[in-house]
Order: sequence, then C-alpha cells, then structure tokens
Amino acid sequence: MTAAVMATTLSEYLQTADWAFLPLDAVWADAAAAVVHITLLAIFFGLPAFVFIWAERKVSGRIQDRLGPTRVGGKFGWLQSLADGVKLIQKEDLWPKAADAMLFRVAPYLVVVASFAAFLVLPFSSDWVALALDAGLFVALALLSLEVLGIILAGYSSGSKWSLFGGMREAAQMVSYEVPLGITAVIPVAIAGTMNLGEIGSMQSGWFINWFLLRDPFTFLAFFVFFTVTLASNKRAPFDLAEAESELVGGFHTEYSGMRWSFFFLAEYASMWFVSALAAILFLGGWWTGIGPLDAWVAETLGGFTANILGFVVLVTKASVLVVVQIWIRWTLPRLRIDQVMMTCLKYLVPISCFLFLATVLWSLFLPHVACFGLAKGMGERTAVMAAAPRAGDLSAVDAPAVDSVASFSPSGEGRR
Amino acid sequence: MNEIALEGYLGIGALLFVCGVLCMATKRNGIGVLMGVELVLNGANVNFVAFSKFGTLGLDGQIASMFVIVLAAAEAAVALAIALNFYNNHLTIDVDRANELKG
Amino acid sequence: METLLFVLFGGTAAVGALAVVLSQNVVRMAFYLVISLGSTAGLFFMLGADFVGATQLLIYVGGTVVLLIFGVMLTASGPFITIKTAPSQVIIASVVGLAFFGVLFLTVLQVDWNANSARLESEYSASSLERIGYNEANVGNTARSLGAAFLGARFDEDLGRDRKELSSGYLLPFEIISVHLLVVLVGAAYLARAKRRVTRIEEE
Amino acid sequence: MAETDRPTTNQFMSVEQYLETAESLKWLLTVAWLLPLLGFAVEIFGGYWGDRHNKVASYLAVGCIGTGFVCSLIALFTWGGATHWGHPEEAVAAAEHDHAHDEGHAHDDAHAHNDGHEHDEEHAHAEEHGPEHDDEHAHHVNDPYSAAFSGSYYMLGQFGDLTVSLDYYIDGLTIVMFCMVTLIATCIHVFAIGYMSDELTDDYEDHFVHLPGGKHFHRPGRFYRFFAYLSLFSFSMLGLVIAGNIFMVFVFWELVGVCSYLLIGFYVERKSASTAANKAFIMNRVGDFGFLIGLMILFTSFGTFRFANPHPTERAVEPGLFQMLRGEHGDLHIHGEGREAEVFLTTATGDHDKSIPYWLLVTAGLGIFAGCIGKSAQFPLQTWLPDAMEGPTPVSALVHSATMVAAGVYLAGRFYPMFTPEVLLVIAYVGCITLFIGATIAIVATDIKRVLAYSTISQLGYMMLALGVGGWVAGLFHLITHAFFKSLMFLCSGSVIHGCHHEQEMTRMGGLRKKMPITAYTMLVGVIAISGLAIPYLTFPFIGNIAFSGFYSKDEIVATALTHMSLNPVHFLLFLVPLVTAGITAFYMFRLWFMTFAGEPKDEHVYDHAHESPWVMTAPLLVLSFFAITVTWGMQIDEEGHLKPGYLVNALLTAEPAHVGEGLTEAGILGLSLPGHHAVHEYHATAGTAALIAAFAGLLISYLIYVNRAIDPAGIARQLSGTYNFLVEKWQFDNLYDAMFVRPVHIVARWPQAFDRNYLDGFLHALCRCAVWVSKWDRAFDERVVDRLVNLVGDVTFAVGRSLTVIQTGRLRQYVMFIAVGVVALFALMFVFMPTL
Repeated sequence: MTAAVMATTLSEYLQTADWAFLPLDAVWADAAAAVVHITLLAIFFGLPAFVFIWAERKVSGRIQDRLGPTRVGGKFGWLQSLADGVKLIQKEDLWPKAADAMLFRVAPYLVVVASFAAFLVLPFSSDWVALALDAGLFVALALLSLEVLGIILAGYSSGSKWSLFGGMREAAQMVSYEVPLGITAVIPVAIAGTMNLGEIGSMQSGWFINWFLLRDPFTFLAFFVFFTVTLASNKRAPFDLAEAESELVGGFHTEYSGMRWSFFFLAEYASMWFVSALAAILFLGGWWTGIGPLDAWVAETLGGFTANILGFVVLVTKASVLVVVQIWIRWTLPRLRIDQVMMTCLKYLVPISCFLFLATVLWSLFLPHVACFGLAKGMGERTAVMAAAPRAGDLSAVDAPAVDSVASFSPSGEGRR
Repeated sequence: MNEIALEGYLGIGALLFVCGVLCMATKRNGIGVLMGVELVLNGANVNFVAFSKFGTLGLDGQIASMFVIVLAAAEAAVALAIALNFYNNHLTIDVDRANELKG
Repeated sequence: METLLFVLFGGTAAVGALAVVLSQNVVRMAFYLVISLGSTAGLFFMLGADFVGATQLLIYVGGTVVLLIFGVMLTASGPFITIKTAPSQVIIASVVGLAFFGVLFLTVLQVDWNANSARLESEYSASSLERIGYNEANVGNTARSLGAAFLGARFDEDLGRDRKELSSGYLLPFEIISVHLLVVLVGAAYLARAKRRVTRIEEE
Repeated sequence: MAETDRPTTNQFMSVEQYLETAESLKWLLTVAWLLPLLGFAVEIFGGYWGDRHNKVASYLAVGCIGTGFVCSLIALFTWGGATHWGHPEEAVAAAEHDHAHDEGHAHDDAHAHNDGHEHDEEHAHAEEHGPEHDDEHAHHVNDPYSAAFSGSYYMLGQFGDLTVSLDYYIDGLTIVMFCMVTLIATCIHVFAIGYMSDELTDDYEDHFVHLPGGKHFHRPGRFYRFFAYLSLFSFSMLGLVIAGNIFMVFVFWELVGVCSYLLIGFYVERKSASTAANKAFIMNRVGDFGFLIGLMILFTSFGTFRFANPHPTERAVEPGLFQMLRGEHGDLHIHGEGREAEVFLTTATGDHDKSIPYWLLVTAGLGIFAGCIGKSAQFPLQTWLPDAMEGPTPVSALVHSATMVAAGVYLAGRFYPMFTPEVLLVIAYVGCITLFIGATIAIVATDIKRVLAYSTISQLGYMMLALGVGGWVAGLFHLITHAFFKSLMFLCSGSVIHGCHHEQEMTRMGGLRKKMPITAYTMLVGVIAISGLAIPYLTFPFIGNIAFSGFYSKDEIVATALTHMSLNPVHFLLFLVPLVTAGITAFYMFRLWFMTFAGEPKDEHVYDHAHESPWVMTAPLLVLSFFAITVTWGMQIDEEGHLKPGYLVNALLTAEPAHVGEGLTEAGILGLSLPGHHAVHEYHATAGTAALIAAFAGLLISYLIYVNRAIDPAGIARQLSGTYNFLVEKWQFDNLYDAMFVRPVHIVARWPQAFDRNYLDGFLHALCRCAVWVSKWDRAFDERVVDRLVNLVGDVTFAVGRSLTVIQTGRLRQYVMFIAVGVVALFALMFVFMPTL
C-alpha cells in the first residue's frame, strides 16, 4: 500500500532477513527503511552543497586571478564550507519588524524541502533509487518547481521592497522558464517512451554513441537548451535577477541571515547538482561510462553491487563537471536585464525547444536507424550489454502487460524487457 | 492496522469543499475567492481519486481529476486576468465593489 | 503506517484548508493553500495516483498558486493589506459552513459505499477489481495507463480480456482541452494587457 | 445507294455489344438532351443583369444545341453501326459471308428459338420489335436485341404501386428525331441570331403596341430571354423524345406547352400575342385533359408507365406497356365478344393474369390521341396554330417543324402499339378532316406566315391520316421530311419579313426574288418539296430519282391511303381527300411563292426597302434546303414503280411496331383491315402517279392565276363569295367556339354576378356592420377588463421584482452563501422527507 511512498526493497529485506534482531514488524521495517533512505538522501543532498560552495569560491577565485579559500582544512581550504556552516548556525536568528514573521521563518524550509524531495526520484545508479516511479521525471520537475514558492514567500514576507522585487522577478522568471524546461525534458522522454528516469538511463547503456546527446542533431542542441534553462530555473548567473546584488542588494534574501540564509544556499547548490544529474541522466548517458564493454565487464566479473558503485561514481562525475561548468559560466558572463531574461525565454527558448521537440519526433519517425554524425545505431551493441548487466527487477516492477503494450507505442520500445 | 477506508478520504474531500465554499463566501479579496474555488475543486478531486481506488471508477476517476486540475489552472489564469483588469478599473480587489449589476 | 500517513497528510490538508478560511492575510492564505494542496497531493500518492499527485504539485502548487501570489503582488496596494470581513458575516458563514459540512459528512457516513459499488458492479457486470490495469494502479505506476487513455487507448480495460477492439479513451476531450488552453492563453493575455493611451499625433 | 463499303465484320449484336451500344447511346443522347437545359440555366440566370448588347447568350444557345446535334449524329452513327442502318439483310449477308459454315445454324437456331419459346418471358423484351412478319425484314427481328434500348436514369419516387422515374427509350425513331430536332433547332438558333438582332438594345420600340398619344411602346431588348426560352424549348422537346415512360412524356409534353406559351407570347405587350399564347395554352389543356384520362386508364389497368422493360438484357423483369399489351407478333390477346371483350396482358410472370376491357383500351387510346390533337393542332383544336404566328418567326419555325406540333405526331407514333383499329380509324378521320380544312383555308390566306401555318395544319393532318390508315412509317417519315422543308419555308418567310421590315401581307410583296435571291430559291426548294413535285421513273445512279424529300413521303402516305381504301372501300374518303388536297397543297404553296417572289412589285415602298438578309440568316436556309432535298437520300422508285426505302425509312422501320408490317384483316369491332407493307407496295405506282398528277395540276392552276394572270382570283372570290368568306373566316371555327363556349359562359356568368351583387354583397355588408358593432363592445370590454387585468398582473410582477432586487446585491460572496444555504436546505429536506435513504 505504501509502496508509492516508501522504498519497498529494503523494508522487505528487513522483514524477511534473519539475523540479529531481524525480522522486524512491517511498521518498523518500513520506518527503518525510510530512515536509512532519508539519511542516505540527506547525505547526497548536503554533501554536494558543501563541496560546491567551496568549489564556487575556488573557481571564482581562479577566474578572478585570486586564490580563494586556502586555510581551513588544509592546503585547499576544503573545509571552508564546514567552517562557514558552523559560523552561520551560531548567528542570531532574527527577522525584521516589518516582516510577516511566520512566513519569513517558514520560507527557507519550504525551499529546502522542495529541493530535497526532488532527490527522492533521482536514480544514482542503475539500481539505486529511492522511488522508481513511472512518472519520475515529472515528479522531479514538479518538486523542483515548488522551490520557487518558498523564494516568492521569502521575498514577500520580508517586508522589504528589494525582497519583493526579487520575489516577483523570481516568480515571473520561474513560471516562464518552466515551459522550455518541460519541453526539452520531454525530448528524451519522447525518445525513450517513458518518464521513468531509471529506464531512460538504462536505454543509454553501451557505447557513448547511445547517449541521447549524440542521437541526432536536435537532441544535441536540446541538451544545450536544457542546460541553459536549468541555469535560469536555478537562478544562476547570468539569470540571477532575483538576487541581483547591484540592483536589489540581495534580492529575496536581503533580510535573511544565519541558518535561514544558509538554507537558501544549501537548496540552491543542491538543486544545481540535481539538475546537472538530471541532465546527465537525460542526455549524457546517466551512470554509464560510455564504454560498453567496460560496463559489461564490471557487471559480469565484479557483480551488480560494484557496477552500481561504478555507475554512482560516473554519474557524480558527470554531474559535477556540469556544476563546475555552471560556476564557470556564472563568473564569466555578465548578468542580463530582466526584460532580456524574459525575452530570451519567450522569444527564443520556447520556439527553439518546440522546434527541437518536433524535429526529434520527426527524426524518430523518418530516420529511426540513423544516428547523429552518420554513425549507425546499435554500434555499441547496447542490447548485449543490457542483457549482461544485472538489472533489478523492481526497477520497473510495473504492470507487465501494460508496459509491453505501451512499448509498441514508443519510438524505441526495444530498449525494455 | 486499520485500513483507511473510503470514508476518510471523502471526509477530507468534504472538508476541503466546505472550506472552499466558506472561503468564497467570506473573503472580500478577489484572489481569496479564487483560492476558495481552487479548494472546492481540490475537494472534488480527492473524491474522484478516492473513488478511483475504492469505487468502480477505475482510471476514469484519475483522468477526470487530471482534467479538473488542468481546467482549474486555465480558470485561474483567466480569473487572474479578470482580477487584474478589475484592479485596473477600481484600484482595489474587493469583490464587494463589483456590484454594478445589483438590482 | 498507512493510517499514520493518512492522518499526517489528511490532517495537514484539513488544517491548511481551515487556515485558508480563517486567515485574513492573502499571502498567508496562499501559503496555507500550498500546504493544503501539497498534502492533498500526498493523499493522491497514497491512493496510488502518482501521476495525478505529480500533476497536482506541478500545475496546482507550482503553477496556479504562483500565479495567485503573483496576482496578489500585482494588485495589492500595500504589502500586508487585509480586507476584513464583517464579524456578522463570519458568524453566519461559520454556521452555514458547519451545517454544510455536517450534511456532507452525514451523507458520507450514511451511505453504504461497499454495497453501492457491489450493486454497480453487478449491474454493469464489469468488476473493476478484476481489471488488470486497475489493480496495478495501486502500485502507483499509472503514468502509462493514463497517457494511453489520453491518447485514446484503455489498457486498463482492454487487456486481460478477449476483446478484439480497444475501447475509446479520452482523445477528444484531451484535444478539446488543449485547444481550450490555447484560447485561455490568448484570452488571459488580452484581458490583462496594459492599456495604452492613444497619443494624438495631429496635436503635436 | 451512296454507301457501298459497309464493314463486313458486323455480326448479330451480342449481348455485350448491345450493352455497350446502349450505354454509349444513352450518354450521347443524355448529353444532347441536357445541354440545352444548361444553356437555359446560364442564359436565364446570367443574362438579365448582363449587357443587353451582348450576343453571348445566343452563342451559348447555339453552342449547346449544336453540340447536342453533334452528339445526336454520333449517336446515329453508333446506332447505325450496331444495327447496320436498318439494312439487316445486308448485315446478315455480311455475317453469312464471314460465317459461311454457321449460316444455317444461326438461322435455324434463331427460328427455333423464337418458335420454341414463343411465350417465354425471355423474349418479352423483344416483342415490340416483332418477330418476322415480312420477308424483307425477316432477319433483324430474329435478333432479340435489335434496335431498342431502354432503361432508367433515376427513380424519382415510389408511391405504392406507382413508380415515377426518369426512363429512356431509344430506338431508331428516337435517334432520328433527335438528329432532326437538334439539326433544325441549330439552324433556327443561328437564324434567330440575325432575326432577333434588333432586340440587342436597351430601348426597343415595339411598333405593334400603340400607346395613347400615338406613341409606341418602349422596353429593353430581350435577346437573352429569347434564347433562354429557345434552349428550354429544345430541352423539353428532346426530353419528350427520349422519355421512356408515358408519365415523363406527359411532364415534358407540358413543358413544351409552357415553352410555346412563353415564346408565342414573347411580345407580351401586344394584345394579340398574349391572347394567342393563352389560346395555344388553353386549347392544349383541352387535349391534355384527354391525355390525363388516358394516362389514368393505362396506369390503372397496366400498373406501369414504362414503354418497355427497363432491363432489356435481363429476363423480363417488369415488362412495359407495349410488351404487356402486344404478343410477340404484335397481336392482342382478345377474349370475348362485343362489350365483354377483354384484352389479356402479359406480365412479368409470363401469365395473362391482368386484363383490360377492350372498350377501356379504346378509351385510353382516344384519350392519348386527344392530347395529340391538341398538341398537333388537329381538328377540332386546330385554331390555336395560326394565331401562334404572333411569336417571332424563328419560334414559328420551331413550333411548326421540330418541336411542338411534332410532339403530337411523335407521341401518336410512339404510342402506336396501344392504339386499337377503332382508334386508328378516328385518327385517320381526324387527320383527313384537318388536312382538308387546313388546305382550303390556306388558299385564301394572304398573310405569308398564316399560309404556312395552315399548310402545317394540313400536313399534320396528312401525318395523322397516314398513321390512322396504318402507314406508321409513312406518317413519321412525313414528319421528318416535313420538319425540314417547313422549317426551311418558315425561315424563308422570316427572312422575307425581316427584309421587308415586318411586312407580312403577301399582297404588298411581289418580285422579291431579284432583291433576295437566296431566300427566294431556297423557298422554292421548300415549295417544290412540300408540293411533292418530282420527275420519277428517271433514275440516276447515286442520286436516284429527281425528287425532293416531300415527294417520297407524300407518295408513301397516298399509297398507304389507297391501299387502305382498297381494303376498306367504305372509307374511300380517306384516299380521295388527301389526293385532292395534294393538288390544293401545290396550288397554295406556289401561290405563295408567286405572290411573294415572282411578278411585279405591288408595293413600291416595301420593294424599295427590301434587302437580302445577312449571312447568319441565309446560311441556315441553305443548310435546310440541302436537307429538304436530300433527307430521303437513297430512296428511289424503280422501274416497276416499287419504292426502295432509303436510310431514313430503314431507320424508322427498325422501330416500327410489330403488328404494322403485315397489316391486319378484319380486326377490331368494326372489322377494319389495315394494309401491310406488302400490300402497300402493290399500290405505289398508282398512288404515286395520281398524287403527282394532282400536284402538277395545282401548280398549273397556280401559275395560270398568279403569273400568267389568265384567271382573275378576285373574280373567283366574287363568284364564290359565300365559300370565300367561309374560308376567310377559317370555316367559322373561331366564331363557332365563340358562340358555343365563350358566349354561353359569359351569359351564365352574368347570373352569378347579379346574384353576387344583389344578395351576397348586401348580406356581407350587413355582416360587416354587425361585426363592427360587436367589435366596439369587444373593444370596450378589452380596454376596461382585459387590459386592466393584464396591467394588474404586470404591476404585481413588477412590484414583486422590485422588492426582490433587495436580494440581488451584486455581491459575489452573498450569492455563494445563498448557494451553500440552498444546498444545506435541500439536504435537510431530503433527510427529513426521505428517511429511508
């Protein structure tokens, strides 16, 4: 019953295994599984933030011909984030008199919760996912879109016009950029025929030529559009109008300080990492190395668990590279004006993404066996790899007949069982 | 453990519905009225989905609720545009001021 | 466990809804509305309607409510303007609301739902519990069935039986809705457009 | 004989070939038929707001009917190729030549087939073509699919047993008629372009309409309208010809009547023209009444309107009228004697389970013929035709040759199988009387068009007479030839009238042949043709005798009449009258020509202004005169005085009803004998000679009177003033009808009028006054009681509404509250009153 909400595999294991104090009652098993998952997710959620806040400072320093943090935690200052965090926790929790105190306090939590909840459906490797939902991508986008609410509320409840402007800009920008984001995210969905992120990732196994990025020229372009749009939806420069320091002091978080302020940053860097991972899964082959035989060899000889670890490492690497690129862009490009931001979205990105979507679908219809750059599909012998790779049955433990029936509808239905 | 039966969901739905109606009836702010509408629709949605599971509706219930959600969004967009227009004309959003049609 | 979750989500939804009614500040109302709607989405997830839940989150919470708050920002003269309701109206409304809720709740409790559904099933001889796709819906993976239904094919009804032809889905309503949305888009843009004053050229 | 190399591969028509031919014929004739309708639609709807100086309408009309002629011609050749031009013996010869071995077989088989299954429904469809009855035509009748193609276009509706459908019935007669009608109509259309050219104006002055103040009537020209009517006229006539059931015939019959009404009354502002149009229309209605009676009798007894089985190649599905009535040899199955006599009908089952009393059949025939009387201006309904001269001359030409009057004769011919000998006798006598009346009046007429009109009546009488005495081919043959030379003569007279600026009196003409030579000599051709002058017994190869078409057809008629007299001596008048009239015909026709074209001009004014018509008018004259000479191409009288039939006659022969060829002996209640082909041949030489002598005598007298002036016509008129006046007064027919019908009706009408004036009007006036008085009271009641009540209701409603506006605050929230309260209240009521729920 609770399968839709809770991870079942671990809970079942806890109910059936027989060692120490096991087996547990169903309730406790569920609870224990939930705790384990949440802990893991929290780690995946918090760690990137720590790492990338540090990385941001280092990269920006390099770009601005400085050193960045150097002292805390040794040579590279890699514990700088921890130190910052400790400092921020110690700060006094205060809010302006003009603020709507309740909303002011709640807003950061809302942002963090939304960002964190999105990690529920993110597969970290072929079998490592908290919720293997059929509508995974959809849920992920939905949860990500909640983040903006917190920001708007924060901006509004601060009782400051800078914050209010920041919130309004954020609202306008987010609502607009969700359109091209959705459309470009639908492109891989249309190719894969599923919104299940695990399945989308699995379809890109084998050689890197199987990545959706290299599938046809339009998906190639779509990746860049997607990446640009995620920049905007994370209010990263050059789209960070909501917190434009030069105009709005600090934008929506002008009045925040201490732990609440740090929550915004935590959420921002977490969702940066999240959308990068999403981009990696949708376009860059997910947790596959791009060298088919290597994956197959690891899976065959070292077992599924090792393969999962390899996949996790690969995904984290890919996503991290993308995050670094985001940071790089932030410190390279100047900020746009708000009207330019809106124009970029509505006049360029929306039509372009619509065109790319259409073109991809037409390519699938008329040139189903031609890959991008003239390479024939199936070069990486994906099917062989997939047959070899152990894929947990529960990944798509869905209504089997329905899946088979839908498979015939999808453009590349051969990828599934 | 007691299974939550249909009645629980229907009760939640009824509560949402009544809250929505009350919202519509008491809020003088036009946007508050809109929120009331959303609540009403949501209460109905809960019933749809609940019946889709416990009743005979099946997938139809979920589809109906999907339509409700999408149309509610459309309705909100139009209503908001009307509210903005109203605000442009009256410099307020108080629905009690929209009484030009009184008898 | 399930009861716990139900109490959690359902209670939040109910409290959120009540708070919406009781709150006087529009933005707080919006916040409570978010809480209520988000909890309702949780209820949907519990009911095995994961796609509907996600839609609720994306469109309702992420879209509609943002739109509402946007509207609040555009129309409010000051940041925390509250338009108070007269106390007499509040009393009348609470009385009527209680009566209304009582009536609805009585109805919910009085009706024998199981018997009703059994009667319906016997009447239409289509036991929903035997439908393959239907039972699978409990698992929570309804995206495919829903999508297929929107495109005009009902896997939940057609599979598992010896039916040769697919029953009709919701393709036409789906298309109508899409056109409807376009119309709404245009209409809303027209309604909310900025009124420009016409400058007379000949006077210059 | 012109044609010598006939394709030798022709065989008997197979079923496939038959179907193929039927299909192509059907579509060709349908196109020819419907094109004028198209033209009509375009002209009538596109013309009036167009330019009145524009000739497009005429070109369109000519194009339509001309294309129709081409289609008809193609149809003729298609049909001729399939049926070997009505020369089956040659086709057989060819077939025998090709299949020398099968010859005996084919022949015997055909015979055996016919003999063995005489009453088999298989052959029902071939019946009206008849089995062999004449050695000369022995072969083609063996072929079950010889020459008639029938079928159905479209079923309009079915009401119980009654099926109303658009059928077609195509045989030799139909196709020949099509060619004739379209050709003549084309010529007349072309002619009319020139003749009606003075209508091409925005301000047409009608010199015949005198307004008070000595002015003439002015109106916009009606060029478009004229051609639209002409197109409709052609369409109606063609529809009548192709019609496959008697009901459809009736419809188009009426349509022809309407068109003639429209065209005769073309100059509607002239009183004479509108009166003439009314007269033509009303007199036709008299005949149509009979037609309708006949139609009802036929439907009641036969249950169908169709001429023939609509699916000729299939096994007699539903036989038509002819097939039901006539046996395979064209014989009637009569049982009983006298009044109890009954005719059994062959139905689809092949049994004789239907029957019609003999007297009813006679009545039906007479009824149908009554229609023909009206349409073809036979005695006693002939008086409308001369008055119809009020229409423009091209209309007269069309009415008198190809369309209106031809319709009557055509129907009589088409319906021939339904006529019993008694009916035929009536037809013969009617024709006989008519031809004499017409000819005698023509002697004294001085209006050039009226002379021609009376001659038409007379010639139509000839045709009817021929049909009546059993000369089916002779009658229809004369219809064709007459159509050519009569249209020619009308167009010539039109040319004369046009050239003389609408002068129609022959007494003011004379010597015009110098001024308009083409008109004069083409007219002469027509005159010779109608008079039947020829130099027989002088045979040239390829040409035959030196004779124009009229000679042959009139010869046939007279010969048939003579044979008939020899068989039925009692009815000797049926031979003598036409013979004498042949002489009279020659006399008045040459009188016309001499008065108009020969001699000295009698009116210098007219003569000085006379001029030859433009080419657009003379070209049709030349074309028509060519056909007036050569339409009988291939006929000749050999040394023994036997007539060798030409292509035209052969074509008609294929359509001849089965029972005509061999004749009848002592048939019917009256014991009438009708001559067969064989019998007629015996009398050809005698009759021909007699007719020729009569014609030459007429010519001689005419020459003496009007050229040589050896005899003074005025003197004769003085001496025989009684007869002369009698003739000038058209045998007093108009006066007679006036006295018989019009005046009594007037007198009778005066009584009701007086009654009306004196009693009814007074009563009505009193009634009105009474009503006014009552209504005054009513008004008072209305104002004091009803209005107040209504006002009260209104006021109350208004007051209630006013008080209710308090509730309508315009506040959204309040309304929501109302709804909520309402729902709660409803539920509460439900809980209270439906506790069992």
